[in-house]
Amino acid sequence: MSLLSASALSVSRGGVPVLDGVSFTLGAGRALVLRGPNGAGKTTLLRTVAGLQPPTAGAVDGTDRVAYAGHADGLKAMLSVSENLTFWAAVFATRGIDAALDAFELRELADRPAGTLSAGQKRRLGLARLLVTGRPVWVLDEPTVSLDTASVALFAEAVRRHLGQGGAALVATHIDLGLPETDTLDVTPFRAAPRAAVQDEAFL
Amino acid sequence: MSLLSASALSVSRGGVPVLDGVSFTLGAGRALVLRGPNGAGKTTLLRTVAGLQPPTAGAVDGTDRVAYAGHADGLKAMLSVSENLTFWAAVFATRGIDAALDAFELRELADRPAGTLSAGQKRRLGLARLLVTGRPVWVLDEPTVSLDTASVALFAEAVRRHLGQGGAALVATHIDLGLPETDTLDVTPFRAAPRAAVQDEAFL
Amino acid sequence: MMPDLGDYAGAVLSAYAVSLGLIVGLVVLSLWRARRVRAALDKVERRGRRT
Amino acid sequence: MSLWEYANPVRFIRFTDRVLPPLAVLAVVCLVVGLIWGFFFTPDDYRQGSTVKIIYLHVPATLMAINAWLMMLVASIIWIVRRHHVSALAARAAAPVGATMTVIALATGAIWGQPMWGTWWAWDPRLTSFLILFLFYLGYMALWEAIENDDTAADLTSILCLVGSVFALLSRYAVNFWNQGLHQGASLSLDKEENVADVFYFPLLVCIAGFVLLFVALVFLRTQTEIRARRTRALIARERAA
Amino acid sequence: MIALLLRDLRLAVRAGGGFGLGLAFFLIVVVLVPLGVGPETALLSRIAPGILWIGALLACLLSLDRIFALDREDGTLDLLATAPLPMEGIAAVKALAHWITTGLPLVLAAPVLGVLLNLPAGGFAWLFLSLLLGTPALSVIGTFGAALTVGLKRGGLLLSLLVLPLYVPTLIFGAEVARRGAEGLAVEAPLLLLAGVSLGALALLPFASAAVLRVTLR
Amino acid sequence: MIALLLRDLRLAVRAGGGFGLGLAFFLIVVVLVPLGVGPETALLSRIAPGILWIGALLACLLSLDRIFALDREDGTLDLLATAPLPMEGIAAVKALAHWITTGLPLVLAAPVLGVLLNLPAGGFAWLFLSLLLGTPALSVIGTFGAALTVGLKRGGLLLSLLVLPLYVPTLIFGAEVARRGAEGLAVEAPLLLLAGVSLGALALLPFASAAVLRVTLR
Ligand code: HEM
Ligand SMILES: Nc1ncnc2c1ncn2[C@@H]1O[C@H](COP(=O)(O)OP(=O)(O)OP(=O)(O)O)[C@@H](O)[C@H]1O
Ligand SMILES: Nc1ncnc2c1ncn2[C@@H]1O[C@H](COP(=O)(O)OP(=O)(O)OP(=O)(O)O)[C@@H](O)[C@H]1O
Ligand SMILES: [Mg+2]
Ligand SMILES: [Mg+2]
Repeated sequence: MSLLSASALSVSRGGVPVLDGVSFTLGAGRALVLRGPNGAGKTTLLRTVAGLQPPTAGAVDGTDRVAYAGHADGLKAMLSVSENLTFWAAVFATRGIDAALDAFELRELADRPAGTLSAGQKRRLGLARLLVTGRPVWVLDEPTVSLDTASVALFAEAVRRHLGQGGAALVATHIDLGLPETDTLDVTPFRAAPRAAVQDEAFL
Repeated sequence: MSLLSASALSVSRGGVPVLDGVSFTLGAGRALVLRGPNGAGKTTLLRTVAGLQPPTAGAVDGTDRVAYAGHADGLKAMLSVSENLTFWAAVFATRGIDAALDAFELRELADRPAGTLSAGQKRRLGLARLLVTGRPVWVLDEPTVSLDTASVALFAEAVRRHLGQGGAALVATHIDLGLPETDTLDVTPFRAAPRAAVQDEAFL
Repeated sequence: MMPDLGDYAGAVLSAYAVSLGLIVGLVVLSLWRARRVRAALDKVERRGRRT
Repeated sequence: MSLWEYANPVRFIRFTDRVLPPLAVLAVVCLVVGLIWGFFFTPDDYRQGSTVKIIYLHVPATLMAINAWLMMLVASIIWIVRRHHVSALAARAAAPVGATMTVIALATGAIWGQPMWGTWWAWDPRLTSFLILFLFYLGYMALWEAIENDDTAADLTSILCLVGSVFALLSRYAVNFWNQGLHQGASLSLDKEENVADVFYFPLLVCIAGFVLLFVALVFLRTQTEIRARRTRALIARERAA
Repeated sequence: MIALLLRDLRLAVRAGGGFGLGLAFFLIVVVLVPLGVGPETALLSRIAPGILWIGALLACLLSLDRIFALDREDGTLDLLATAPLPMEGIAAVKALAHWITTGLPLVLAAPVLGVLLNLPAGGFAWLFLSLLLGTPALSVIGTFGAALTVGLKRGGLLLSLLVLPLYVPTLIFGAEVARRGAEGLAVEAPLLLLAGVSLGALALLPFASAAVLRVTLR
Repeated sequence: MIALLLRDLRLAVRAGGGFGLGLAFFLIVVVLVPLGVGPETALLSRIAPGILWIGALLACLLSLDRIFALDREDGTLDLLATAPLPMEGIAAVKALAHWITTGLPLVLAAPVLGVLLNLPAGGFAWLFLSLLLGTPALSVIGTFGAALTVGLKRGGLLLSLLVLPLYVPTLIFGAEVARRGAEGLAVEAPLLLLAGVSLGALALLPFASAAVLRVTLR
């Protein structure tokens, strides 16, 4: 069964077509790593998959199963670590933030305002949010930025457990995550031919 | 001759002591890589060295030779790439942004507003700023975040050239930069003994 | 006992009531916060001494 | 022993712990005596009737409202020059007291104004400058609350206090100038030499003493509280670090 | 949804007294007016209802830009958009939180500030009532404006520019109620119109805000 | 330093008309007042000088929070602090840029808007002059306030609260000049005082702002 699939997807950013004809299917227990040089269009693709922007062509199936984590973590500096997580748990109507706190070793920091965390600690909190969404498909944009090797291992472990429970993950990254059984999709071949934006086509 | 030196430096963040007794000397042509797990205090140390916050003990020599690049790039989304660089060149009273544009392959992007760049392209621009400061000591906080392997190589090349011209670099990073002849300083052993903030000592 | 305040009884009495109310409020608030902070400090200090 | 010794928090707490009880008793005695004397045992004024009795609250409150700001100014300067934590915290502790005094002055004045001038409020220079003073208090307290780091907050609020004092003074002159000739303060001020007879004068003095003592006691108490709160935070931070 | 409301209120309290500051601005506007136009009581009491309404409106306006801006900057809005909450609900909750932190205190404080401007005695009740009816409309309309400008740098002033014309009907009817009330005239007509505007805005604008948010986020 | 000024001006132009928006807000306040207080010409022309000054002040105030906020958020302020520029210079340039983008347009527009409020014919020149003298003070004082609140979330309203009491002397003298001018009275005294306040603020406050910035940045 496929949790997330894209068929002949074209995406554009700021009106400029970026990628054309991207297709993939992600089944339960699978992880797909997106690769490509800077500016290739990974972020744009992930935002489209998460339903934050509409594709210019093609279709995504499974947007409502997606938990998205982008460059920004969506943390409130004035709320404590556990308050931040509890809020997201309430929004996604799940309960229990304990598993998330444990998975990313945030117990000690639980009462600290998120604004006082270091860059890597913030990122860990941002990733812990994924666990409280209860969504099966994780869509992650450079999740390991700022993480040290120990934290990267924690992250890999969390992903592995998520896959083991029938989840799936779509990850854009420049570095090696040490995940087993992942497929890799290089987006470079899908680079869109230089042309005007779709919305401008009527004027040509 | 030493370009930058710290002697018995103690730094704190948000009032909490983070590192104690850090000393190092950085001569011309040398690079020093700071290592340590998330939350160890690398960012705090670098900000102190750059003169953005006062040390709680010890002294830094050479703050006014420092060009600092932190987590935020200080780019104006509405200005183009070359306008951003020209501004910083004017502030530091240097001229010519061509070398910087070339070193980070930003020529093609020169007229694009910085706000429309991808994460990695922004970072390249942020690093290019270092070249127009004309300062001999680069103090960099996780400079390769979001960069793909080709860009990391560009960066390493830029650092190597800078060192070759008698510059120096102090870099905090979690990954391997592929720089030759660097010293490494692990900040973990300098972790401050748990105690209250200096400013609060009067209250204990 | 009560002095004759004439036409202005309402004004004088309300002035006294408002002022004394504000003063008492401030004092009570200060004392209440003082007690709470003192209790919190005691708790922390005792914890510190035990360990 | 130099006065600066009391800038040490521990010594300050020890000292104030000793003087607070007698100070508080004295303040209460003065207030009770002065107010009862004024309220029950002074005659009505021939022109203002029984409303003169408001003077025992109004005048001390106005005095303390101004003097509290002056004390904060001095404490701020001490913090800037000598960086004694106690003085910064004392300034912080005094602000709500001063603000309350300003409110009392405004409220009693307004209540007094209703029978005397036929209006709760008039844009008389004195009244206006008090309202502006209240705004300064509000801003000062809001700034303290808004900043997390204690030393940063102390630095910024003390600079604000300095700059604010200059502008408060300027406002006072500006307001005087603005309402010049339009609204005479004729009925506002009983000239002390002429109108305030000794019958009113002595209980008023006792009340003023009471307000001063109350102010000092409250500032001591609140400064103690601030010191303890700060100490608690420091201890918790130390524990957490351990 | 309730979690979102509670979080917004909690953030308003934590971030240095979200409740008090709108109020303080209102107070300050009311103080500035006599300083500007002069201290004459008769003059002031004539313009009092209008000035109080304008002051409340401006205090409301100043706090609008933060309804979505902070959530946008730190990425929360993106995450909320992918969460299982209807966008209409998010817009409505945001407007409600804004009203509770800003509108409600203004309503409660207005009569007190009326004293400063020598508002005639008969006007207090009508001023209070008109603000109570009108400020919810100000919050929903403002939320719509905030949704339009979310993500624009320097959106603050643009936001004012967009929202103020939308505030005009509410202001006219509200100030008219307060002014007629102060002068002892009949207030039924403007009061009904004000209530109508308010209810209409409350019923329809959250949908418009949601539509706008969907566009600005993509 | 000049580069910083030019960059700020350029950003103001690019970011959706920094010049136009302060102005637009001023216009809108002036339009709201007749809607709020009623359309009587005699009444309006009496309150016109004061309202125009208050409108200009509020338009100024609304744009203050962005003086440092944007530069702080994207890290530029940190980088500027490590650059070879004196902090006093940065504060002064920021205030100057704010005046050019906000104060100056207000000064130029005020006479035009005076027509809308039936400002008496004699008052135009004095209104213009008083704003020309007063708005630079508003910008420097505002920069001081912006420096105090830089880095605080929701600093906007706190900023207003801190700055408005500081604006009182400028407002009083400025509005007094405009009012007396409109009524044909002598204006020398308030004019001199206004100039004095303005010069004093210009000479001293950049140093205070720099001191504050050094504290907030650390
Ligand atoms: C909200 C309104 C008012 C405020 C803010 C206010 C403020 C002040 C201030 C600042 C003083 C100066 C104290 C001094 O110079 O020693 C004062 C004194 C005084 N006020 Fe008021 N006032 C108000 C209303 C009134 C009213 C309505 C009356 C009575 C008609 C009044 C009667 C007095 C008297 C008798 C003094 C003492 C004057 C003296 O000691 O020479 N005040 N008030
Ligand atoms: N408004 C715009 N106009 C033109 N091109 C744009 C605009 N916005 C973005 N782009 C370009 O779209 C491309 C895709 O950007 P995207 O952020 O998706 O890349 P990415 O693969 O995530 O890169 P990175 O690895 O650096 O994060 C980039 O080349 C970028 O420069
Ligand atoms: N206000 C505060 N109160 C208490 N602790 C704080 C505060 N602010 C920061 N810290 C702590 O100070 C430590 C140092 O943080 P710093 O950002 O310097 O770490 P870092 O080495 O740069 O980490 P990273 O690799 O994650 O960027 C962290 O453990 C952080 O949690
Ligand atoms: Mg990207
Ligand atoms: Mg760091």
